[in-house]
Amino acid sequence: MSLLQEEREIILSNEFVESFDFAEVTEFVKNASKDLFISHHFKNKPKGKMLVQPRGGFPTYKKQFELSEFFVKSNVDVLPLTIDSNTRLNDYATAQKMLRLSEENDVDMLNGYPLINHGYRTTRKMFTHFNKPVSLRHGTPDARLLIETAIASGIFEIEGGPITYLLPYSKNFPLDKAFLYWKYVERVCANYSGLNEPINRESFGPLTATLVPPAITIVVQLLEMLLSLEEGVKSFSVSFAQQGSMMQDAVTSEVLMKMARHYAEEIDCGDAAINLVYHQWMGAFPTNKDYAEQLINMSTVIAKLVGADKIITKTREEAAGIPTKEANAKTVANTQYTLGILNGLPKIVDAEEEEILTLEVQAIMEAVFNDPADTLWRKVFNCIKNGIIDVPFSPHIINHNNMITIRDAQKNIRIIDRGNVPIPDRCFKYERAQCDLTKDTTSIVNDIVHDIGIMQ
Amino acid sequence: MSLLQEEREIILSNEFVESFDFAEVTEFVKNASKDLFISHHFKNKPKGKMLVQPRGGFPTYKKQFELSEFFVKSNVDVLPLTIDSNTRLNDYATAQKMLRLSEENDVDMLNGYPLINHGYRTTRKMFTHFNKPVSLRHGTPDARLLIETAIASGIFEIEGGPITYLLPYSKNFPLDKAFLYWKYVERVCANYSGLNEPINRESFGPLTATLVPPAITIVVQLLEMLLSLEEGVKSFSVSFAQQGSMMQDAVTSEVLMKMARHYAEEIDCGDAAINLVYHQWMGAFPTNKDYAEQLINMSTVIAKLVGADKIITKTREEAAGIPTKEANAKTVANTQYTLGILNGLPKIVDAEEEEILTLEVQAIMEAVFNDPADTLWRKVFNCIKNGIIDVPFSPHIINHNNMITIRDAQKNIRIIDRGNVPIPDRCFKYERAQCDLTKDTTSIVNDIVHDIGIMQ
Amino acid sequence: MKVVTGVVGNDIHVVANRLIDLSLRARGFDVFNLGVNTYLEEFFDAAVETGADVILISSLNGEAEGWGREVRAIKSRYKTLDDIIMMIGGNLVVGSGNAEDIEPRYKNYGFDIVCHQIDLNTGLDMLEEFIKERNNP
Amino acid sequence: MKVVTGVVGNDIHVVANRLIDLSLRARGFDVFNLGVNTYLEEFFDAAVETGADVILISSLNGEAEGWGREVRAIKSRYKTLDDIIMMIGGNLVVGSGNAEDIEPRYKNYGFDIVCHQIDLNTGLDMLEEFIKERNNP
Ligand code: B12
Ligand code: B12
Repeated sequence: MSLLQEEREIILSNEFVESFDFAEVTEFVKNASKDLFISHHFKNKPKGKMLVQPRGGFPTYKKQFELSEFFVKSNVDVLPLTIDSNTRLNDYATAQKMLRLSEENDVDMLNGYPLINHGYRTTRKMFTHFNKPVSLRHGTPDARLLIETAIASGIFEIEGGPITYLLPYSKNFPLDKAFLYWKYVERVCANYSGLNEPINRESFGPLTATLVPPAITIVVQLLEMLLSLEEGVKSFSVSFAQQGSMMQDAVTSEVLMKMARHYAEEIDCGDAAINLVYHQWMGAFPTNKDYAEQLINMSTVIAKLVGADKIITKTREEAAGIPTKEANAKTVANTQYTLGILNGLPKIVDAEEEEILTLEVQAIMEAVFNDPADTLWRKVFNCIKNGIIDVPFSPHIINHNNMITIRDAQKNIRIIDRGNVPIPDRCFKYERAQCDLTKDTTSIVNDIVHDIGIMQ
Repeated sequence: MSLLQEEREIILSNEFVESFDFAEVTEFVKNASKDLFISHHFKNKPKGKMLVQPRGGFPTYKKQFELSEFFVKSNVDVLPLTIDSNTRLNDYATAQKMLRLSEENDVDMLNGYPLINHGYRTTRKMFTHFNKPVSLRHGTPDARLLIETAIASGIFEIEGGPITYLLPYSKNFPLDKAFLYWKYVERVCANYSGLNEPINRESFGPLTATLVPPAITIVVQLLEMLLSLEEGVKSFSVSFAQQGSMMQDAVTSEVLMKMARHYAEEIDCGDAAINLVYHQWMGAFPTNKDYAEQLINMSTVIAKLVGADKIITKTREEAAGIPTKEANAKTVANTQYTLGILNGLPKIVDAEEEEILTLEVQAIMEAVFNDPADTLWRKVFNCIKNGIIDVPFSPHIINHNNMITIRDAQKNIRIIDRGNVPIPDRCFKYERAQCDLTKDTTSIVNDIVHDIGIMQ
Repeated sequence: MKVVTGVVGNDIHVVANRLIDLSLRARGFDVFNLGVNTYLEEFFDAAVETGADVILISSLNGEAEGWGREVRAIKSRYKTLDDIIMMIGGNLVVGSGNAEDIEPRYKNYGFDIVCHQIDLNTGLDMLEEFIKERNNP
Repeated sequence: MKVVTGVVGNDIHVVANRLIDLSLRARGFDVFNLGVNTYLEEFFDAAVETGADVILISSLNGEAEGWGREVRAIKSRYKTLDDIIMMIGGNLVVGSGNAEDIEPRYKNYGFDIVCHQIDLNTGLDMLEEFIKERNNP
C-alpha cells in the first residue's frame, strides 16, 4: 500500500488536478447508495433480467447532466460516461482549453466528458443526484488518475484493460507500461471494493470488431480477468460483441463463462462475481438506418439467447456519425421492449463446436502460462510480442497480424492461417475444413473484404 | 368431373361473371410461365431461402397494378391479392357499384380487389406482366367462383380452408356448406395441377391469433391438408403465426411438419409437396410503431429458426389502421435484410415438449378419425360441433369456446381447461403444472386479459 | 343496471367483446351480450326486450362511421328508448384518426359517451361516472 | 506508379487502410503504407523519400477537417512535391455531412481528388482516370 501511495502522489501532482481528500472519498464510498454499484444490481436483479446501457458523453457539465437525465427518463439501467480523447491521452491542458470554449460558445469542442477538469466534487453531484450505476468508457492506456477521480465521483464500474484498450486503439503506446498502469487501476478498484459493494471491472471484448476469432476473444477476456482478480477485484464482467453467426455466439458465451469460472477458481478467486456483457454489433454498420435497426434488434435477441447480464447498445446512426441523444434513447426503449417480449428462449448447444473452441482456448492459455516470465502480466506481454496472442486488424505495431480469418458458409469466423498462435492441429484442421479453400488467393481476399462488412 | 361441371355451370350463371372460355384457360395454365407458380419456387429455391410476402389489395385495376409494381421493386418474392369484403360475401352487385365509384372519384370504396368484377381476362394481364407468383387472400366461405377466376387470372396459390376461413371470420355461416364449397375449390385446384406445375393451397394457421394452443393449430392444419390432398392437390402449405414463446414456436414447427408428412403418407399422398409458412405476430400489436418494428423483426428471426419456407409480413402500422404501401415495402425490405444477415442458426429441440404436443395432436386426430361419419369432412364437422376441436376466441356460434388457455412464465400457451377436447390426462397434467393455478379466479382472468396483449 | 353490448356490423373481432363482458360483470352490471356481427336494430330490440339502461357498442374494423350515421333515425322508431345511455368505443374510423374530431361527430350521431381508442377500464370508469352524475345531478 | 498511403491524425481505424493496401497492389501500384495514426509531415516526408506520385490519405473518425486546413502550408515547405497527386477519402467530417459542400472545400485545401463516403473501388477508378488524363491531356 505504501508503494501505491507513492505512485498516487506522483499522478496527483498535476496542475489540473483538484486536491484529493482521500479520507472523505473513503467515507463517501463506504456510505454510498447501493444503487450506484452495478455489482449490487448484478447480484440482485431478477433472474434473466438484462441491464441496458447506451453510449454517450458531452464536454460540459450541463450537457452531460441533460444527457443523463434524458437517459434516466428513457429507462436505461446503466448510465455511460464517455471520456474525451484529450483526457484519454492525459493531455489535460488541451481538454481544459476546449472545455472553456465549449462552455463559452454553444459548440462541443470535445468528443466526451473531461472528467479530470470537472473534478470529482462536481461530478459526484451529478451521479448521486441520479442514483443510477455509471460505467466509465474511456480507452486510456494510463488511466490511473482517471480512475481515482471516477471512483471519487461515484462511478463504480470501470471498463477497459491493458490489452483490450490498447491493441485496438493504439499504434505504438508501450504495452509494458500499459500493463503497469492497469495494475495500479486494479489495485485501486480492489482497495475500494472492501468498503461497500465491490467496484466492477469490465473488459472490452469486441477488440477491433473485425473478424476476431472467438478463441482470441476468450483468451484475452480470461487474461484480463485474471490480471484483475489477482489484484483483489471481486466483481468482473467479461464481454464480447455479436460475431455474425448465432451458433458461434452461443458457443462463445458457453465456453467463455465456463472457462472464466474455472480459471478464477484455479487462482482461488472463486468468490468473485463474474458477469457477461454483450455488445450489439460493433463492426461496420449498414448505411441504411432501417437496416441498422434490424441488425440492432437481432443483436438483442442473441444477447438474450446467450444469457447476457448486460447489453451495450448501438444506434441506427452508427454508420453516419456520432448519434444524437434521441437516437440513443430510441435504441434503449426498443431494446427494453424487445427484452420484455423475448420469451421461451431455448437452450442452444453444439457439442463439437464447444469442444473445438475449448481445446483452442486451453492450448493458448497453456502457452501463456508456460512462458518463462515470473509474473502473469509479463507472460502475457511476451505472448503478444511473440504472436502467441494475435488480434486480427489491430493497428498496434507490437501485434503480429499473421493470423488470417475468414467466414464459412454459416458466417462463423474461421482461422485459415494460425500465424504463431498455438491452435492445436486437430482444431486447425477442423476450422479450415469448414471453409472453401480451393479458391485462388484473389477470391479469398475478396471474401475477406466482403466478410468484414458482413452485416451491410 | 361431370358433377363438377354441373356445379360449375351453376356458379357461372351470374350476371356479374364474364363468359368463361375453359379451353382457353386450360391452354393458358398449360403454357404459363413457371415463375407464376409458387410451387415451382418452393421446389427450386436455394436451401434455407425464405420467400417474403406482404399483405395488400386495392379496388381499381390501376391502383392494384401500382401496388404490385411497387412491391416488385421492393423485392417481394410473392405478390398478395387481397379481395374486398363484398366479394367475400358473394355480393358482386355492391362490389360493382363501389368499384365504379372508386374509379370515378379518387377514393377507395372497397377494402380489396373485386376480382369477379374485374374478370380474369383483365387481371391476367397484370400478373403475366409482373411474372411473379401471386397469393390469393380472401376469407370467403363460398369461394368457388373466386377460385375459378383466380386460376384463370394466373393466380396459382389459394389461401384458406373450410375451418380456418370460417371459425375466426364468421359468426353463423353454415359450416357444412363451407366444407362442400371448399371441396369444390380443392378439386378445381387439383384438376389444374396436372397441366403444368401444381397449384399451391395454403391453410390459414393463425386462426383467431389469440391464445390458440399449438395442439389445436396443428390439428386444424393437418385436417385441412388432408381434405385438400384427398381431392388431389399436390402442393400444400401448412402455416402458423408467432405464438409468444420461441421454444413453443420451434416445437410447434417440428411436430407440425413431422405429423404432416406422416398423415400425408397414411393416405398415400406422400408425393405431395408440403411447405411451412410462418406469419409474423398476428395478435394485438403495440401502438408504439417503433416497438411494432422490433416485434416484426423478432418474428423474422423466429421464422428462420423454425425453418419456414415463406413468411407473411406485418407492418409498423398494424395497431393504427390499414397500412400504406410504403409501410408494406419497408417491412419487406427490412425482412429481406434480416433474413440475409441471419447466420449460423442453431437447431432447437425440447424432447419433452415435443412428446407432449405429439401425444395431444395424435389424441385429437384419433378422436376425429373415430367419429362414425362416412367421410373425413363430415367427421371434422361433427368434431367441431361436439367440441373435440375448440378454437379459443372464435366468434362462430358452432364453436364450443370451452377450452381455456393461459400463458406460463415462459409465455408458452397452456391449456388449463380442456373443455371437450380429448387432451390425454398426462398431457393435461403437464400443461397445468407449468402454470400458477393457486391464484383466485379474478387474478387468472386478469392474467388472460394480460396474455392476450402479450406483445404490447 | 342492465347493459346490452355487442360488436356492430360485419365486424367479427371478438376479443374485446369477451373482455367487455367479463369486465362489466365484474363491476356488477347485468350483461346481455349479443356478440360480434350485430346490426343496429338488434341492439335496440334487445334493449327493449330486456329493459336495458345502457347500450354499449364496440367497433374495431373501421365500420363504425357508416353505422353511426343511422343511429338517430333507427332509434327514433323505438318509443321507450329516449333515456337509454348510448356508448360506443373501439377503433371508430378507418385508419387512426384523432379523438378531437371523432368525439363531437359521434356525440352528434346520438352517443352520450364516445371512447375512440380508449382503454376499456377508463371507458367503464367514464360510464360509471356518467351514471352517477345523471342520478345526482 | 508509387503511392504513399495512411490514415491521418490520431485516427486508428485500420480496416480501410488494410483494404486500400491490398487494392492498390492488385491494381499494380507500388505501395508505401504508413498505417494509422500518421501525421501530415510523415506523408510528405515519405513521398520525398520514395519519390511517390500519389499521396492517398484516409480519415474515418472525423478528424480530417482539422488536418485538411494545414495541407497547403505544410506542403509548401517541400520543394519537390508540386506535381504530386493529392487524394483523400473516408468519412471527411464529424457526422454525415454532404458531399456537395465537402468536395469544393477540400479541393480548396489542396486535394486533387476528394472521396467523401465514396466506395474504395470507385475512388481508385477516379485515381486511374485522373492519371490517364494528366498523361494524355
Ligand atoms: C386479431 C385481429 C384479427 C383476427 C380476429 C379474430 C377474432 N375473431 O377476433 C383476424 C385475423 C381473424 C382478423 C381479421 C380481420 N381484420 Co383484424 N385485427 C386483429 C388485430 C391484430 C388485433 C385485434 C385484437 O384482438 N385486439 C385485442 C383487443 C383486446 O383489443 P381491441 O380489439 O383493440 O379492444 C380494446 C379497445 O379497443 C377497447 N374497446 C373495444 N371496444 C370498446 C368499447 C368501449 C365502449 C370501450 C370503452 C373500449 C373498447 O377495449 C379493448 C381492450 O383495451 C387488429 C390490430 C391490432 N389492434 O393490433 C386487427 C385489425 C382490427 N383488423 C383489421 C381488419 C381490416 C381486418 C379484416 C377486415 C381484414 C384482414 N386483415 O383480413 C379481417 C376481417 C374482419 C371483419 N370482418 O371484421 C384492421 C381494422 C382497420 C381499421 N379499423 O382501420 C386492424 C386494425 C388491422 C389493420 N391495421 O389493418 N383480425
Ligand atoms: C470498427 C470501428 C471501430 C473499432 C476500430 C478498430 C480498428 N482499429 O480499426 C474500434 C471499436 C476500436 C473503434 C474506436 C473508435 N471509433 Co470507431 N468505428 C468503427 C466502425 C463501426 C466500423 C469502421 C470499419 O472498420 N469499417 C469497415 C471499413 C472497410 O469501412 P470504412 O472504414 O468506412 O472505409 C471504407 C470507405 O470509407 C472507403 N475509404 C476509406 N478511406 C478511403 C480513402 C479513399 C481515397 C477512398 C476512395 C475511399 C476510402 O473505403 C472503405 C471500403 O469501402 C465505424 C462505424 C461504421 N462505419 O459502421 C465506427 C466510427 C468510424 N468510429 C467512430 C469513433 C468516434 C470512434 C472513437 C473515437 C470513439 C469510440 N466510439 O470509442 C474510437 C477511437 C478511435 C480513434 N482514436 O480514432 C465514429 C466516427 C465519427 C465521425 N466520423 O463522425 C464512427 C463513424 C462511429 C460513430 N457513429 O460514432 N471504432
